[in-house]
Amino acid sequence: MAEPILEVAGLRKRFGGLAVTDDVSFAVAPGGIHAVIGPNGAGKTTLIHQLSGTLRPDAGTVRFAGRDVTALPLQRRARLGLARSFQITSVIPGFSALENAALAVQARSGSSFRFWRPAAAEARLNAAAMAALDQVGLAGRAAAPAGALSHGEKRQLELAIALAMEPRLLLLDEPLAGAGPEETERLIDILLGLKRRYSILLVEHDMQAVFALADRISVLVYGRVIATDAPAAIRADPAVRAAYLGEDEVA
Amino acid sequence: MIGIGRRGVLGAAGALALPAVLGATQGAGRARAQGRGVKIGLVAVQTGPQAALGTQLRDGFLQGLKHLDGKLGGLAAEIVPIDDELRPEVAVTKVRAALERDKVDVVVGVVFSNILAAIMRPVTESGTFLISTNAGPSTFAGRGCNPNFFTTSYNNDQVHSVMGQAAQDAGHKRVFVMVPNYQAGRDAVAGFKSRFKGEVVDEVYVPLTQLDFSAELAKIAASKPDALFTFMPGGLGVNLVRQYRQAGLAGIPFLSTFTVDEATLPAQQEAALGFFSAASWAPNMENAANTRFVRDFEASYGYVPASYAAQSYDAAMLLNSAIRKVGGNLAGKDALREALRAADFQSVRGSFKFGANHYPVQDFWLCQVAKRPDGKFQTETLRRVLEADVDPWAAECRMR
Amino acid sequence: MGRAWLPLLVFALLAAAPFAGLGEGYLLTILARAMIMGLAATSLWLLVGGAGLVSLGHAAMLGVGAYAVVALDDARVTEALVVAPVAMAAAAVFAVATGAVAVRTSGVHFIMITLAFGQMAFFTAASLAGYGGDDGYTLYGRNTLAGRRWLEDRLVFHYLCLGLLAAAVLGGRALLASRFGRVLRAARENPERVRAVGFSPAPYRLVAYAVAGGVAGLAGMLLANATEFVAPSFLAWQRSGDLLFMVILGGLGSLHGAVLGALAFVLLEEGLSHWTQHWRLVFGPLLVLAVLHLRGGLAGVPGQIARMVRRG
Amino acid sequence: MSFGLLLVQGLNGLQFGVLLFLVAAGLTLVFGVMDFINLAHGVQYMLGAYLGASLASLTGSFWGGLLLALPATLASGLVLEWLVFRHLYDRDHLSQVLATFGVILFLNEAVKLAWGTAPLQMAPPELLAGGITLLPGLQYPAYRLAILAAGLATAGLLWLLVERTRVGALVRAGATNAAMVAALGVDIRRLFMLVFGFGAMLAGFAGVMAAPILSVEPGMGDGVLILAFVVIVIGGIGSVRGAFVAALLVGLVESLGRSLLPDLLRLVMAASPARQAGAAIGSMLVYAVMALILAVRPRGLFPVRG
Repeated sequence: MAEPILEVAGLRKRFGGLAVTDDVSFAVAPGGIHAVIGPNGAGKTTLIHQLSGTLRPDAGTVRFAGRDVTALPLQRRARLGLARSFQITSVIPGFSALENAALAVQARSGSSFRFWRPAAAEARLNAAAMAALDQVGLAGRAAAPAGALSHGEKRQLELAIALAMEPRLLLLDEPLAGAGPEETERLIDILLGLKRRYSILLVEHDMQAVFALADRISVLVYGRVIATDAPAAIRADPAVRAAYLGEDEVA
Repeated sequence: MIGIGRRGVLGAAGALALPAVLGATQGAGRARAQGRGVKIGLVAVQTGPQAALGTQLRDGFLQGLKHLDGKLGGLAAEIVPIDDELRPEVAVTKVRAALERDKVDVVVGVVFSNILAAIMRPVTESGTFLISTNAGPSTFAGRGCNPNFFTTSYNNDQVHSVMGQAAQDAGHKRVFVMVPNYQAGRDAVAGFKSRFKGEVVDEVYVPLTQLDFSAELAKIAASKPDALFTFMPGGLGVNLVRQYRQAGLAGIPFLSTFTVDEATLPAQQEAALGFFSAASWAPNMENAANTRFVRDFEASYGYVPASYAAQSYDAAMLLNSAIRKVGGNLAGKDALREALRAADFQSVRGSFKFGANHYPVQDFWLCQVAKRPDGKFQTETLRRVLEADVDPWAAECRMR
Repeated sequence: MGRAWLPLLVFALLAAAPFAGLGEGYLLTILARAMIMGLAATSLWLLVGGAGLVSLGHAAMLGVGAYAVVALDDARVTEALVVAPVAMAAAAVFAVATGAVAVRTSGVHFIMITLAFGQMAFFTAASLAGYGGDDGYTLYGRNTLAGRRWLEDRLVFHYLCLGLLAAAVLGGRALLASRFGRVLRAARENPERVRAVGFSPAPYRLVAYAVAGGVAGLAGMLLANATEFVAPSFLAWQRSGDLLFMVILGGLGSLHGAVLGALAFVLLEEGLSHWTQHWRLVFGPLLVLAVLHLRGGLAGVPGQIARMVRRG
Repeated sequence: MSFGLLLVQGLNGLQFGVLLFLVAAGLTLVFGVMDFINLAHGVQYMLGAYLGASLASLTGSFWGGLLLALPATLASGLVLEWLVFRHLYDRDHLSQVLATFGVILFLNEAVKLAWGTAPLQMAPPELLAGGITLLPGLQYPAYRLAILAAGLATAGLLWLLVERTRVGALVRAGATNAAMVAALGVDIRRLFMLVFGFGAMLAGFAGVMAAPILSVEPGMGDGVLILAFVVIVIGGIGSVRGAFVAALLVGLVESLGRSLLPDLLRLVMAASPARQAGAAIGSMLVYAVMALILAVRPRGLFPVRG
């Protein structure tokens, strides 16, 4: 296995008496989709918060592209190429979809302490932003204010913003949450398209999507990773079955 | 985070008022030009603990106008009242408005020195005469003297030096000094020390708005001085005298300037009985002008006049004499200045004339608080301490 | 901006004022004060409307600028080309010093901490015995401009204030459209998303706070020259309340709203106080009604009228 | 600085602290439960003082003034709440600050119109008029000790009310999560009215007690208001316990700072500038303490907000 893009070792996080992340360790290989699945309340979002820097772990380390980022806040990890989306969509409502993406491009194109030239007129930023929107099929809605987009479109914009950062690793927190059948279909196509060019850590609840997309799967139950393996092995693993797949018969 | 929406409901109250307001402000200026009268900007504090002093000043001037049946040197007098609220920035704004919008011819009044300092330049530099009826700081008596400035009261230092002389005469060796922390307060200490050669046990400066003296009274009790010298005008004096008596310190002679006078005695009552003060005027002075002034003032305003009222009454008489001398021609500044310098009027203090720096040259008396037969309280002259005294700063004034 | 004609109309009116028979001296004094307050309100708009930082201590920036003029005047330095930059720098330094702590907080704590620093500046000014303390300080005269006493001339001072106000509005607009402004505006709406793409909002807010401080310092310098008298009350928290009211009265939707709000505030205050001594009795409720009902502010009014006309 | 003087200033500090607590208590509850910044709370304190003073002179007795002023300030609080404040609960803090700032302008001027600009006098009750000798040669006014006692008693009563009663539980719950309390079927409107009226009365009570020792004049509420805000931010917004501790702290810092500092500076400077600088730094001390606490513990000493 090539040098992992992300290594998590001995990660622990407690809220009061509850161990939400209990000694979690796993590695994500570059390229392809590594999915993290688990029942509701397994601590998926808390885990992704600790990987992205939104939350500080109590113990353990997070190494990204060979560098220990455990102590770095969200914005520093983002600058290193670790982009994340949010379970509850988080966009800039007053900005157009294009300007949302352009902000992400701006973050990686030199200093933003420039006070005179209008940013909206910088062709290079707009072109890269439009490319990101195009990748998620949102080019047509570029001028619309983000606040006026539909729920599905906002999920696509979240993805576009992450892509606009030209990340080395994408942390996607339930991108399909709340999406209708044909929106889910479209998002899965997009993710399949992205699989070749980006390493993706996908936290998802929708089983069909996970097994259609994932190259490797880690199963998180009550804050502990009980198995990390190829999809076929995970489907056959009795412990996973009992803890998680037991009640949800997989087609 | 700022959830202010863009949709409005009401029309624009603000925008519509714009034209109406522009019209109102510049209409007023034109009215005065036709009438043959003299407009007086009367600056008197009407807000806060010192409001009583402003009221005295205003009533004194109005009493003067009553005796001149509303005319100054033949011109109908119109008063523009200005409440400085004992805040220099308020005084500057309102005086500027009176000068530029209401076009007042003379500015009269000002109880406190810090207010006078704030409005000195705006008034005198606009070519308008400023006649202070009370504040007389040393800053404008010496090098800073000004041809457009007169005062009918005194130089602050003088009155305090009289009390310094009285303390020296009475043989006090150790005196505790306590004054408010502003220009006139610092002048008081300088004036007192200029003639008192004994030891100043302690020098305490309290904020102008102080009302509770418990900490300072404890210090006085602890240091056991031969006498206290203090200068606490208006509300400050009311609280100090009452708390001084309450704290059982009345045994220590209370030498004061502008602390126990007719403006504060109604509130101090018995607490001030026997306390000393120094002044150039007292209600019981025997001369025709004063007897008539005190009698008519108490008749029209129902309280005993203090120096603040007497000095603004004199200012009205001064203006009347000067305007009559120039035959009502307010435009001729130099002629009017000479007429004012002549001070050709009968002062309630008996003798009154101006020194080279336009500060008065007058006698000073040691006074004591006494209870009148009718139960009211007033200060009464004990003995003359200085005769035709010129203030120490006059020599430095080279008025062009 | 669909409604560009409104700011142009306001500036045209101000430019024409001295000639349209309104040359009466006193009115130019009011307009000068209105434009100076407009400059301070514009700088506050950058914070409230641009960065979403509600400061209840902005009058302290004005005061620091004014006291810079006093300090230089006391040291016999009265050349405006020196005094103005020093006043702006002094206010900007004060802004950075206090902003470094303030921008780490948000919401009501930011309001409270700016109020606290404003009060500290107010009491410091009151303690400067050398500059008159509570009694305030009378300037020897207005600053000279390039050695000449131009500022004494009402017309020159009127157009100087107008020019600086226009520059501040245009500069503010350009600042908000720049790369820096984009990050600032984004952080106002969604700080978490701005961090997720790689920006930490604090430095941008601090720079905005310093720029707003500097411009308010310039307004302080002009105010000191207009009134030729500076007192600690320039920094009182009630004055910061007035500035916030001007921004809201003008309308948060547009930068030029702050100018409109300031003009309406000063002219209303002057008109009412000329009509009655108890003008605050009317002014207070007007402020309450403006906050409750005038959601879009004065700048939003043409839009409202246009919508009513279309609907009617 | 003799021990006697230190004791006097210490007591002055505690007594001012207690007054501050009575104003801050209402402010922190209204703020905590309704997330509503009410700059006009200082005006309730002023109204209490004015009503107390004029009713006392009307009825000829301090106690008459006090007993009549309390319901009057409660009524004025509810009227203001009905007229202006209830429209502001769902608005953002900027609108609340400005609207209540308008109310201050109005009421400060209205008081000037109704009672005139000169300060009112209010005599303390006769039985508390004299001084009590704490130490040989050191007298301390009995009335100030009475204020301290009354304030502590009210604080105790309030603590019992908030910590031990059903209504208190509702108020505390409201302070942490008002939406949840509403969801549980509690008529949140009535709770707000209750908290608001009670807060106004507490501030009015502080005003009546302060009237005899401080000057009753227009605008007297503004200074106390700022200090009350400092208190609730230091104590933790919504926490009555925090407000109590912080109020005593601010009271002590304010009075000891003002009296000790000038004497300390006297060692370095001349009398007059020392006094001025000392007083200014003394009054700045409180804000420095607040800025420090906000920087270190942004949620205050006893954070309540969920």
